Amino acid sequence: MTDATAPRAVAAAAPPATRARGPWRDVWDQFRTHKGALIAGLFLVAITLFAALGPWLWQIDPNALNVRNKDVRPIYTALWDAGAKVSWSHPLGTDQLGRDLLANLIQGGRISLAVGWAAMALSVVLGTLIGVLAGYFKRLDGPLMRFTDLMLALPLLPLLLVMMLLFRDSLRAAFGPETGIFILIVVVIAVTSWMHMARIVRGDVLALKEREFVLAARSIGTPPRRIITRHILPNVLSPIMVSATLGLASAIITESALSFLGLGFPSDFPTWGKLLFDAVDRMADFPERVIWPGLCISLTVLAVNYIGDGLRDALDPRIRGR
Amino acid sequence: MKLRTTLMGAAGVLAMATAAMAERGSDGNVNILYWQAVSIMNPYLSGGTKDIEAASLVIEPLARFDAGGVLVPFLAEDIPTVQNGGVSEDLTTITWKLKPGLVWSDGTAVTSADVVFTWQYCTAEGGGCAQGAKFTGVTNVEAVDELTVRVTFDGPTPYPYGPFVGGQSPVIQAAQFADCLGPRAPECTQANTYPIGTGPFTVTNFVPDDVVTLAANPNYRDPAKPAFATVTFKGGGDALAAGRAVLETGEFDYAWNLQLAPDVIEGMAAAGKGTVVAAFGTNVERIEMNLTNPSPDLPEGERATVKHPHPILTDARVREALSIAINRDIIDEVGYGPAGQPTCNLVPAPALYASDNTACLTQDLDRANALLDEAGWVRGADGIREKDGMRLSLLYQTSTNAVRQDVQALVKADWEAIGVETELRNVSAGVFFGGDPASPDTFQRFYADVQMYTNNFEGNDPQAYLAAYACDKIPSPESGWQGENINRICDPVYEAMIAELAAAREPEVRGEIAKRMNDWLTKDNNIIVPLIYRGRVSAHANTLGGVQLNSFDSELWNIADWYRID
Amino acid sequence: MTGGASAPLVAVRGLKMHFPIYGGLLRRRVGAVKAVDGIDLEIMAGETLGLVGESGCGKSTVGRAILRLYDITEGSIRIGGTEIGALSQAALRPHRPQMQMVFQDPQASLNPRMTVAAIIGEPLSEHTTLSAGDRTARVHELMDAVGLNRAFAGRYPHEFSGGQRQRIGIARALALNPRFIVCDEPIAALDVSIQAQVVNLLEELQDRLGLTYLFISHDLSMVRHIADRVAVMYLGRIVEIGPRDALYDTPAHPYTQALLSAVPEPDPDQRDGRIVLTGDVPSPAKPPAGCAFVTRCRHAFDRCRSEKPVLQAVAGGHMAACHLLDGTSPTTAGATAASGAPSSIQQGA
Amino acid sequence: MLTFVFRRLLLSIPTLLVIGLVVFLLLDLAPGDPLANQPLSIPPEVREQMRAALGLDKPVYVQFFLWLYQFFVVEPLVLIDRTFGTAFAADQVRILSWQFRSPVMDVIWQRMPQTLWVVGMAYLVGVLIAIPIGIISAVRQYSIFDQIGTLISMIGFSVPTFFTGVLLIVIFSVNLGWLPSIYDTQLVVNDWASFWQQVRQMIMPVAVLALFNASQISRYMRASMLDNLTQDYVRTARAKGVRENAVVMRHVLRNSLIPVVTVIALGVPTIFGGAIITEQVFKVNGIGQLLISAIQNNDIPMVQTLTFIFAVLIVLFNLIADVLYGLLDPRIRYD
Repeated sequence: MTDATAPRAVAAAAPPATRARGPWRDVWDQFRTHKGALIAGLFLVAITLFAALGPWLWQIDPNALNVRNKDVRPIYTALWDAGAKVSWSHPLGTDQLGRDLLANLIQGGRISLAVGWAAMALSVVLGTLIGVLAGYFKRLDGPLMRFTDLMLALPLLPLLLVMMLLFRDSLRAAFGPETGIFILIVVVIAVTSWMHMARIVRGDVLALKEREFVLAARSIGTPPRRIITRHILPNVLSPIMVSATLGLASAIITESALSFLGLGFPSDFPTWGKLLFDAVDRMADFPERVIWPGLCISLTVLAVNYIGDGLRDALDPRIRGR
Repeated sequence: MKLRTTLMGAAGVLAMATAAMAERGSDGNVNILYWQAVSIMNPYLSGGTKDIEAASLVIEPLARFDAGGVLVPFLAEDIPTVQNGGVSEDLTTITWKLKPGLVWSDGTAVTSADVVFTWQYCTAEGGGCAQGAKFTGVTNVEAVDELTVRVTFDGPTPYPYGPFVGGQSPVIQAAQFADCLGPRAPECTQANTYPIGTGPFTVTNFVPDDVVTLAANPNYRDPAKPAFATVTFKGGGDALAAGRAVLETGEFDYAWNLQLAPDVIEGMAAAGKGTVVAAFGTNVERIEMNLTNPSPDLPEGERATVKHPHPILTDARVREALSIAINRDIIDEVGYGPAGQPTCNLVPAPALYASDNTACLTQDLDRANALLDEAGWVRGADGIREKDGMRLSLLYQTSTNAVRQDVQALVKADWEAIGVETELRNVSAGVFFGGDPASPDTFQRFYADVQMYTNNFEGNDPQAYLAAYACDKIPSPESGWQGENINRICDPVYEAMIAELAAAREPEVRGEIAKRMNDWLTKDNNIIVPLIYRGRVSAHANTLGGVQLNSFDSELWNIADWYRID
Repeated sequence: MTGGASAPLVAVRGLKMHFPIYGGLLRRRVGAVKAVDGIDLEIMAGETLGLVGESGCGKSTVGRAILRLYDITEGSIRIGGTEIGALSQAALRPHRPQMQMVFQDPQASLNPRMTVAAIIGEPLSEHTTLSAGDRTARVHELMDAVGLNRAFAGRYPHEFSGGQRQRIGIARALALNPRFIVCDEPIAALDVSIQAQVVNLLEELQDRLGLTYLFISHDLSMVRHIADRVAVMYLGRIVEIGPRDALYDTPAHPYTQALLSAVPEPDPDQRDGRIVLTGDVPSPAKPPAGCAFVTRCRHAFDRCRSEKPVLQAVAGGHMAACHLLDGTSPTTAGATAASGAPSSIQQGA
Repeated sequence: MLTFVFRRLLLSIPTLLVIGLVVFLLLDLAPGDPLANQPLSIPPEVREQMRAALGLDKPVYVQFFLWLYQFFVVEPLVLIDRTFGTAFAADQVRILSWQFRSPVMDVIWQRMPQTLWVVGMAYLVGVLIAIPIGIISAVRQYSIFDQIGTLISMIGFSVPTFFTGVLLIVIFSVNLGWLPSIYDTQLVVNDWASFWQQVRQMIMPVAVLALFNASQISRYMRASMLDNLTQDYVRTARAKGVRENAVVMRHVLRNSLIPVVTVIALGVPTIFGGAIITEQVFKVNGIGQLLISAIQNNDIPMVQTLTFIFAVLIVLFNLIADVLYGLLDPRIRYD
């Protein structure tokens, strides 16, 4: 009972024992072969540790002002400009109020990464949920898609203002000023950024649910919720990954735009986006103040993108086999 | 008279300088950049500075303030005073005489009827005139003859130079606006955007919120002016970009209101293409103390009302400590530079009204600490002071603006040095100054312990400004949170001074009372904590001559005298 | 759960599956695609019923409707004595294990992101409480049963050939020890050489496990090979049903005759008897008023245009729906038809 | 398909009305005030009169119905009057902006050209760059080209336009002096010189926006291509001996375009929404700048009208995306 046309993979007659491992091990094996993803993963761990543990290693208060010590240049400026105002106590320099840039980058990283991840995760969950529901359940399609249209059409700024108005004080009372505003910002970014993802996911689900393996699952008696989680979701992973990667970047950027509009974190709360925004005015004279936060954002996004790429490859058995 | 002649002299010198080298329209085009774009050319429908200043190129008042805050006649022959008989002895009327031979840009004559019409236009029911305050107390405006107009007030008015004075209150043409009274005012789009005026320029193309192009008025009263044939009045962007376009790239000739940190302006000016100019009016950046309790634990409707005095800030010693703990020099250096100077006064100018109060200028942390100790606030384990289980913690709000956020950080550091915990908040300017009764974030609601912003008074008389701190002007739920007494001051001593100022006639006496009021609010009680006396900063290209920055009136008040330096 | 030859395992009565058509701006229901328009079927335990017909005649829909993959429009479906025609999808769940399906396209019916073990194990995890170890053991057992190497349990569908994939599909269908399996064109997508292997596997499994098949196919020779009885569908209805040999040897309905005549014959001499159907298959949304086959039937007469024929016995267990079989048919037409029928039987034989 | 389109259009009417109402309520609820930009020296009584003159003292539903009437009756009449020289709307009050006191539609009309030029061109350029980049990146996955493309598009996406815009100005306007930093909206293109000037002033804003758009779309394109390249039909096509170019261009591209076309079509309304930050940085003063200034000034008639037009475009382009979907993938039926 062997097939005459067995493809090479099977014809090679893999030794039986090698396949007795969990699928996650396979995923990891494939992921490891993706150099970019591996480096990106290491970078992401490093920058997360940098933000998480930084305050213990670099014990300058990011908000400590020292106007007499303002506008210190980064230490490496001394290499080409002997007259530059540099100091080892501020290796990346200070800003116009004498706040240490390194300490601010660390503190900003904590907030930006937390906001970025949380908002991205929430928006991915929202977008996927709504996209899948609309795509899978015909009855929900119309209402949910019209709701998506509505959200797309709503002017963002008044929406933000209204949300701030309605929830800021209660959240501040419940979680304190910092956590309260964090939750609010994360929610605000998420609820205003899931729509494109929902549309894309819905389109894919519409096509997917007509595939025979979904019908097969129904014939087995798999209930819709497990059909979705087992058969639909894994197959829409790729567009979700792309949206998620882009979502992380836009969450970090949106947060800085919110600060710019006076809707974000209080001004004594540095974030990468805000450091970048504040430094644009003095870009020509103090390029380090835009370069460092800009690099942090770009590299983080780039890393997440590579990890997304690697994960997508690793999670797709068709690629994994290659 | 004395004032007038000196000014005439100054104008004469300028006129000679320009007249010698130029005739009307010989200097081509001048590019002006306002980072807030012009939305309308009628100051009676918008009080926005950008709109008033754009309109000042076209329509003119009877008299303007010059750069020193002194009145200069424009359409009027001279400034009426009690001495020259223009103002009646009982101070209830003022009689203006128009310059003879004035014509509108369409060639028709300017008459006293136009002045009377202007009053009717602004006071018509349902028109929503933005300059209504200019005409408060005016009971009648009548044309005595073709060129004479008399304004009657409802009582003795020691300062009668409200109506038809300054950029906010120009004279409009009766013929053009005749059908635009009351509710129809906003519908007259043509008149509101292409007004017929007496000024040096007329509008040739108006694109709302973007660009206005103007051409020299062929019927302008001085045949040699203006030197420029056309003006391009572009709007939009931000202060940084505006400064850059004049100072660094040289694309524009004039950039308005560069609200930027001094080091940023300095960096741009280093390019050498333009000049930064500053002028001081009456703007004061201040911190205001809330005398009522804004705690969110109070029921809505009682929060920040006189029912609940502030648990911390009602103690004058705490307020004083907060004031003298601030290092105003550093704030000035970091945030304002040449555009500001540290001040302790609410009324910084004119000299007649400016107090010599300088008590707060030197930071005194020892005294601040001593005051707080004395008030019973003791430092806790984390360095923050406490009293009866309450932490000395303040919520400090202001509008969103890079310089203000820097100042917030500086003040927070100063206050932390004396054991005061500070939570910062910034609110988008549109909301903060918006006055929406439904919003909790307006400066009138004052749902914070202290807040910071700039205010000023128009013209050169602070009476209305100082009278704002009266009991009946406290914003409250009943008044829909409208009212100018933001700090919720209600003190009989101050009420008495308000009445005293309103009755005083002699300038010296008025100055003395105003100084006392200023000191009461600042030095004696520290309810208002002035930080910086702010000037206006603008920039003009090095090739643009004749700019005299004016902080009492439109910045472009003398554009007829501008010329090109080759 | 009586079983045995006396009581059918599957009994379908008056099954209708209409897909509504909405039209116009207001999306009112303007009609229905009558994919299945009232069929009756019985399948005995251990038997294979072949269901044949042209593409689009509704035979796949019948298979899916019987397994209640659709919410049927009308009719009764009894499987093992339980009426499942009107049950909700949730209430159906406990009945799912006894009825399973093998799909046409083995590529499309396997989730590309699941391993073979996960695919075969899915029914087990849905319907049993086996431990992970027991489940693996059962999966291996099933793989053995369908002739797949156990070592490939961790592989993904794309690593297999078409025939092997179909074996995976069969193993999945077998996982819960079903009594009844709908084989929906299980070999249509396979190479000819592999078709036989799969059919043999199905037969072998039937013998070993006592399965009951509804074998849907357009391949008449394959059906002849595997089926005990055969039903012929045309435009949503069964036009003829009967024991395999009777039906193949003496087709009673003109449509069956035409179909059978089109089967490639090993003997080229017989080819001249081929009946070529002309005309189009009518739309299932607008079937003809009388006999559905009337538009293409060369024996059609007036009554066929106005009255729907019902199934009537031709011989023991052999039934057909054609007016020609009626005694009341017009004499002349009836005579030619009656004479025509045997002649075609001759041709088909 | 025609009935499908008609039906969707008909269905979109209630949707749009609901959107209109929700936006109106949102704007009403949002804090802020049309008088926020008026100086503090204007006393409260005068402010109150100004509010009344704007109609703010009327109940919300009156304001909403007035707007509905003006938008659906008066404005179309004005359009007819303009086209045919009639005078149906002669004594009707049009939707007037609270900021400008002039008809909202006229202002929007004035803003259209620069927005379409700059933002539309940027979108076009972005798409034209993104599709080939996405294709090549996917076909040569993990090649140098792919790595560089990924790097650039990630930077393009993660660096905000307020930064890239100013950076370009500092380099090309301030330091090199090649390009103008301020966009002249009144420039009339009537000869080569003015055309060249138009090109020069468009280069920077278009570059900034196109980079951002291209980054996004090329990512989707690449992902979609990669998904399709591993499908069986590609293997089959290759096995049949179809040349690699033809496989990619004819088989994979067509299928990969389906999700990308959706992304592109759904992005088109954002062209009309303008680019708020870029317009501000380069002083383009298009629709984006108009919207943001209207929002900041709580100019409800303006925001409402712009948002509504925007909603119409979104609904319309959703429909277009769905139709395109069907054209590219015949399996999808309209029902």
